[in-house]
Amino acid sequence: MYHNEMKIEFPSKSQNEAFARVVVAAFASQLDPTIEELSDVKTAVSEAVTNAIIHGYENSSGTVTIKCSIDGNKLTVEVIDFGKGIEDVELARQPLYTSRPELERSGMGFTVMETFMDTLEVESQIGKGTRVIMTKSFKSV
Amino acid sequence: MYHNEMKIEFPSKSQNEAFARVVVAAFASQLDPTIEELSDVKTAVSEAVTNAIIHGYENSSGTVTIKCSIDGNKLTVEVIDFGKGIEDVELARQPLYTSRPELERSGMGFTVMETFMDTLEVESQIGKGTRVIMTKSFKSV
Amino acid sequence: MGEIKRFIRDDGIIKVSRNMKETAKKVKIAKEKLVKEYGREVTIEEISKELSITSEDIVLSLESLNAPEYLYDTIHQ
Ligand SMILES: Nc1ncnc2c1ncn2[C@@H]1O[C@H](COP(=O)(O)OP(=O)(O)O)[C@@H](O)[C@H]1O
Ligand SMILES: Nc1ncnc2c1ncn2[C@@H]1O[C@H](COP(=O)(O)OP(=O)(O)O)[C@@H](O)[C@H]1O
Ligand SMILES: [Mg+2]
Ligand SMILES: [Mg+2]
Repeated sequence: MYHNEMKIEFPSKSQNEAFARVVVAAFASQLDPTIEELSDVKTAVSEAVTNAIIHGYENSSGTVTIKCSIDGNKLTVEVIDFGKGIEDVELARQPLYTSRPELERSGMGFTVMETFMDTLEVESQIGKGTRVIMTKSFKSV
Repeated sequence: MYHNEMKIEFPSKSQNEAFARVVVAAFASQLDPTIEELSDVKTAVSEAVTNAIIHGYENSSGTVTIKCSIDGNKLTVEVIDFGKGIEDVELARQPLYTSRPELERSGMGFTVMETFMDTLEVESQIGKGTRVIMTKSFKSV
Repeated sequence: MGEIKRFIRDDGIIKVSRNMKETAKKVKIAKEKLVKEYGREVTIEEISKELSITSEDIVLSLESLNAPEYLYDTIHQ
């Protein structure tokens, strides 16, 4: 079975969100996706990276790590921060829940990740950080 | 002065050469380069990554690391392997020198890197690996 | 106009950001054409063959439509 992987690290600056999205999309392009499939992955990555930057590090400086792997036709993307962590992951994953309504976020980030990817896992520890693990299988057309 | 950086790691597979090139291009695009400037950087990165894969690891498996940083309008790219190393760096950098003429390589990799980038440094230790450090300043037009 | 364009090209000062957007437009057009032809969704690889542009460059060009304000010109703003 075909396997490949990569890991990338960058500082938690908002302009690196677009960069992260392209890197994951370029890596995923090995799976010969459609533009729509690729756009789904990019949307999910954007949400996870934005969360790491604005919630995990609260816009202070920190490092965001993304690990990607391909096994057969399945892509796994992990977005990791070493920021403040999430107290109640179940609550955070509820549609429309946001801890920072003042930022005019929609509270739909996790819901978007769930919708655009096949699976979503969230591991978090207060003061240690958060790891979001998403997978998506690509159907060859 | 504007600063940004990133680090990426991937296995020494030949199909990751194109991936590495686009990652560095996506990062460098923050500097709003011209087509020519970006194409120069991509060519230099290709040569360095190919060297890490075919000479450093001799096509066995290992990890290639690329570190990039931007300071003002200057891009620094480091391509690092933990492979066999280079015995005589000065000799290796000579135009047309290749240790593996049987591969029909041109022996022009380092010359290309020197030509397309502003500066090139090569640090290497036998059995430890090789680090190629290239810089290029982008002129705003 | 044509002459000015040629002059700019010869000078090699065409910005990637502008070129990427043109590529992205070509990608969209090629995609529509192939979808009609095949009667199904098409993959990046198929578009890549049609246009003779690498998949990686297609990925980069598509990003230029999404968020030019992030990927390009960050330091010139
Ligand atoms: N990486 C993270 N670090 C800390 N908290 C997070 C992280 N990601 C999400 N959260 C928490 O989960 C909540 C819901 O996230 P999300 O669904 O993306 O909505 P929004 O970002 O709009 O608030 C956030 O408001 C925040 O409290
Ligand atoms: N990362 C590396 N690890 C070990 N040896 C290297 C590495 N990069 C270059 N070399 C040595 O330097 C020589 C010259 O490299 P280069 O100019 O790219 O020519 P070519 O790759 O065509 O041989 C190579 O033949 C090889 O012996
Ligand atoms: Mg969010
Ligand atoms: Mg070479």
